Amino acid sequence: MNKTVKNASEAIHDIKDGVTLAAGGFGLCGIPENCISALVEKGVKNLTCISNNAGVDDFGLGLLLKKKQIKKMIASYVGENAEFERLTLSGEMEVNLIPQGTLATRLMAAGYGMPAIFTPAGVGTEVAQGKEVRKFTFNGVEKEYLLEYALEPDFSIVKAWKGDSTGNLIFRLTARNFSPVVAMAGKITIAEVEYLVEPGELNPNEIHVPGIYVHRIFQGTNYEKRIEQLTVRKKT
Amino acid sequence: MNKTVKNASEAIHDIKDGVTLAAGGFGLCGIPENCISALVEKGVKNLTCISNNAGVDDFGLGLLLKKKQIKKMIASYVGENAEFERLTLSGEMEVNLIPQGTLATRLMAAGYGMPAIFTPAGVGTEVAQGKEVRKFTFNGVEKEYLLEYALEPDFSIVKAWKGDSTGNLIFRLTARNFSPVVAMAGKITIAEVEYLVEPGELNPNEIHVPGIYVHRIFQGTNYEKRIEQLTVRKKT
Amino acid sequence: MLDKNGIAKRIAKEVKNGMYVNLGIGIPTLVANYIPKNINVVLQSENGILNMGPFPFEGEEDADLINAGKQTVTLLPGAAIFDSALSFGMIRAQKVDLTILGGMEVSENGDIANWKIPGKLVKGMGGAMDLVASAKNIIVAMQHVNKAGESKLLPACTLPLTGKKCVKRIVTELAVVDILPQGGFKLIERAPGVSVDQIKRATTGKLIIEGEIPEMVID
Amino acid sequence: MLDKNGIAKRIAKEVKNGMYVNLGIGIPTLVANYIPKNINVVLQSENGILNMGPFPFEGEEDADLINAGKQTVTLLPGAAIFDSALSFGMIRAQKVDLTILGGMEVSENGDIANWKIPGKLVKGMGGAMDLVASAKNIIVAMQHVNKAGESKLLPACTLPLTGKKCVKRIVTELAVVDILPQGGFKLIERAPGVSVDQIKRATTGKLIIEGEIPEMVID
Repeated sequence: MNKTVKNASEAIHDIKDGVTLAAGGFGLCGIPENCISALVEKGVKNLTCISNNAGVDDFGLGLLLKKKQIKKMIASYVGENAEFERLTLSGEMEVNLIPQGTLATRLMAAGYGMPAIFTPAGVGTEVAQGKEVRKFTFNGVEKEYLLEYALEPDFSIVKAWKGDSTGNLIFRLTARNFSPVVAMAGKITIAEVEYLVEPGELNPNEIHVPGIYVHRIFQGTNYEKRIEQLTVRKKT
Repeated sequence: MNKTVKNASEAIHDIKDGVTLAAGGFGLCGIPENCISALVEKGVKNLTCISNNAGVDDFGLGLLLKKKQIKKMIASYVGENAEFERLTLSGEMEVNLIPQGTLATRLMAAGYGMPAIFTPAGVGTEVAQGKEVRKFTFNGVEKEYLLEYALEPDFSIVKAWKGDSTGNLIFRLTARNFSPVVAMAGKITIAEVEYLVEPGELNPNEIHVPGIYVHRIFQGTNYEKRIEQLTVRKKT
Repeated sequence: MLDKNGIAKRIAKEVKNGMYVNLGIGIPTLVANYIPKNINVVLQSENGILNMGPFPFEGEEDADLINAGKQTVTLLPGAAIFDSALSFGMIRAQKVDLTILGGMEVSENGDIANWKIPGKLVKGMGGAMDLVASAKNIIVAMQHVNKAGESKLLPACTLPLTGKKCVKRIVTELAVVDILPQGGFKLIERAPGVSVDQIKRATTGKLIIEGEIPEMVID
Repeated sequence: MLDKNGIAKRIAKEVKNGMYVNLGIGIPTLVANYIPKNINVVLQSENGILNMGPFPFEGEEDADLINAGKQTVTLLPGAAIFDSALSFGMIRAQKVDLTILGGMEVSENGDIANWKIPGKLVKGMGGAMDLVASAKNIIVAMQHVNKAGESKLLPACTLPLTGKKCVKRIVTELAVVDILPQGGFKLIERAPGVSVDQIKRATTGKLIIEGEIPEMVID
């Protein structure tokens, strides 16, 4: 089952205007750099993007924002982005902010074939407006939960550390973040990897996303892996 | 955070008559052999056991069945067990059979803090009796789903391949099966391992169950790892 | 008339390049032996394997590596192991393209019963209810009639159901039959040497016969 | 009156041996510096870390290893990495013993507002709503009054809520205050050199003062 494609532009060839696109990554950590660049180059428009964050002005999904390719953003935190601010305030872009755990779990629900989940996040807040509230007893306590629906993106793009041609993926450290659930949620899932290997080279015990969830995979190039907040200690 | 205990009998010391106990394993693969032996020796009674299977007559949970320590069994398939048959037919034991995926997902729900989930398994069958049915559109198709509640065992017992003293667990091959979700579901979770190592010896990327879910861990001994259905090819 | 291996061979022709396939216990397991070598198919085992391989060579069995039937198996290159929750997650999410399983009864609207006979000991449904409720494409491998000579293709199932309106195709020792969306068993192929009349007599449910019914080509 | 580090130091005393703790951005992050060395505490970061360590040494930073504030961090022995879904799973399942986070307003029945100021740009709630809706024990680290001199401990929040009836304790530059189950801010401790009257004046919500209020002991 060889799912290898040549490069990002081949991988995203059928991502058309108006589709819903989920992207892995947390801040700039673990984002699918090659796919994003190819989408900028292709110039697809009116995207609904699902991603925890929206990149920064000149990197990550910020590149798509700058070119006004995103119609609607579904995210949990979009702080680091002046262009984002401008587009939102001017009404050029719609934004749907949802709790981070709700976002992760709604994506997971799609990958696990669960049409909806219950979460306590947002009960009693404006996030709950128009949503079904239901009481459950869990862990010995009765409380209210919101019904939240699975997020089923048309396409998912993720970056993994290693992957094989059958689509099995392994992530490195916190570059894992949302990427496994994004990968599992996509109707079509595209993975770019730092190391593309042959089937049999990855340990079957160590796979984070089984290949059945991945439709295309390619060897990424020129990873910048930008650090958003460099914090260090001095050696003493 | 050292969660190491000396052995199985110390690990299970507070498992009392009448508790709900979930056990990892699929058939005889990956079962917590040491914990089961200690429970037999301790002689706790009236257990409600949650496990995909119920062992065989002389191994696995079958050992608890033989000593009539189980009041109720929640499982998906209990085929390989004559004693089980006798206890069920005589009314000495109650049995609740549920679909395998429902069982796995209800345990997962507990570990993921989800009080209930929706599954299509069992819709229109006797499994659906008395349960809430709800329509959702998922993957482009509207169909009916059952509302199923999280399973929250008082204690969970699992066997892992490797574990460290902080409770991080790694499983080997299909001995993984239900064990991660069983481990994550327990109010108190006890893990026995083939190899108990120091913190730092396991690769953080490769952990199947993070230690936060595990309350006690010990180095298991004398693993029999019995094979239920030996099927082989001849070398040609 | 086909033997078990014949049924498995015929079903193997339903398996196409690029498919992820879950094979149930019994005849479905035999299907793996007849999948053409020139296509790529990945076998899923619901206890947590993708890219499951054949039985191990003698002496190379591993107690930690079994299939959903608890038989010792092997892994192929590209294999992945996962827990039971993710396994049924991918099944419910319809990532598995084809499920092949056995049946005790199938009704003309696609209901299937294969887990429980009232009065006999119930062993449990295992993963069957999850599989039939989720799979996009379900093929049932079974005998056309039971040991008492009664048809297993019925207007309605008499045994407790495993799932409703889910079966797409049935392959028996006599025939290949499709379940039409509006209901009814549509005869697609006859087994070698089997007449349409034989199939009619063995089918209690509504059998739809249109035009010439070709004989199966297997091998 | 305490500075930010003083608030962090006082909160560090709430952290007990064996706890799993999630620290929010800002003052809560500073708490890690003051956890006694003789107790074992595991820090959880909601982007997917258990046993998170301090910032890396210069030149040893790794773009693939950040905390929920997107800062480069390190791992301690026994660390585990997991995806965002499992991370919030363990939070919702109440496996995290203590959550410490910042606040804009807290009401006397334990409501918290800390994510949105109407009219200003909304950056998003991140993981805060999940954390406050799930945690068994929530301590809020914040200033007692805002820059305009108005109390942040109110009868009811005026800003959009992050969560309802969830805060158990507040530590400010002036005081330690508990939220009573029946409502009300119960004064527990005064900051060094701060009088009960000062705290009264800075608290708009119902302040409950019973008996002598001890001065905090920090260090």
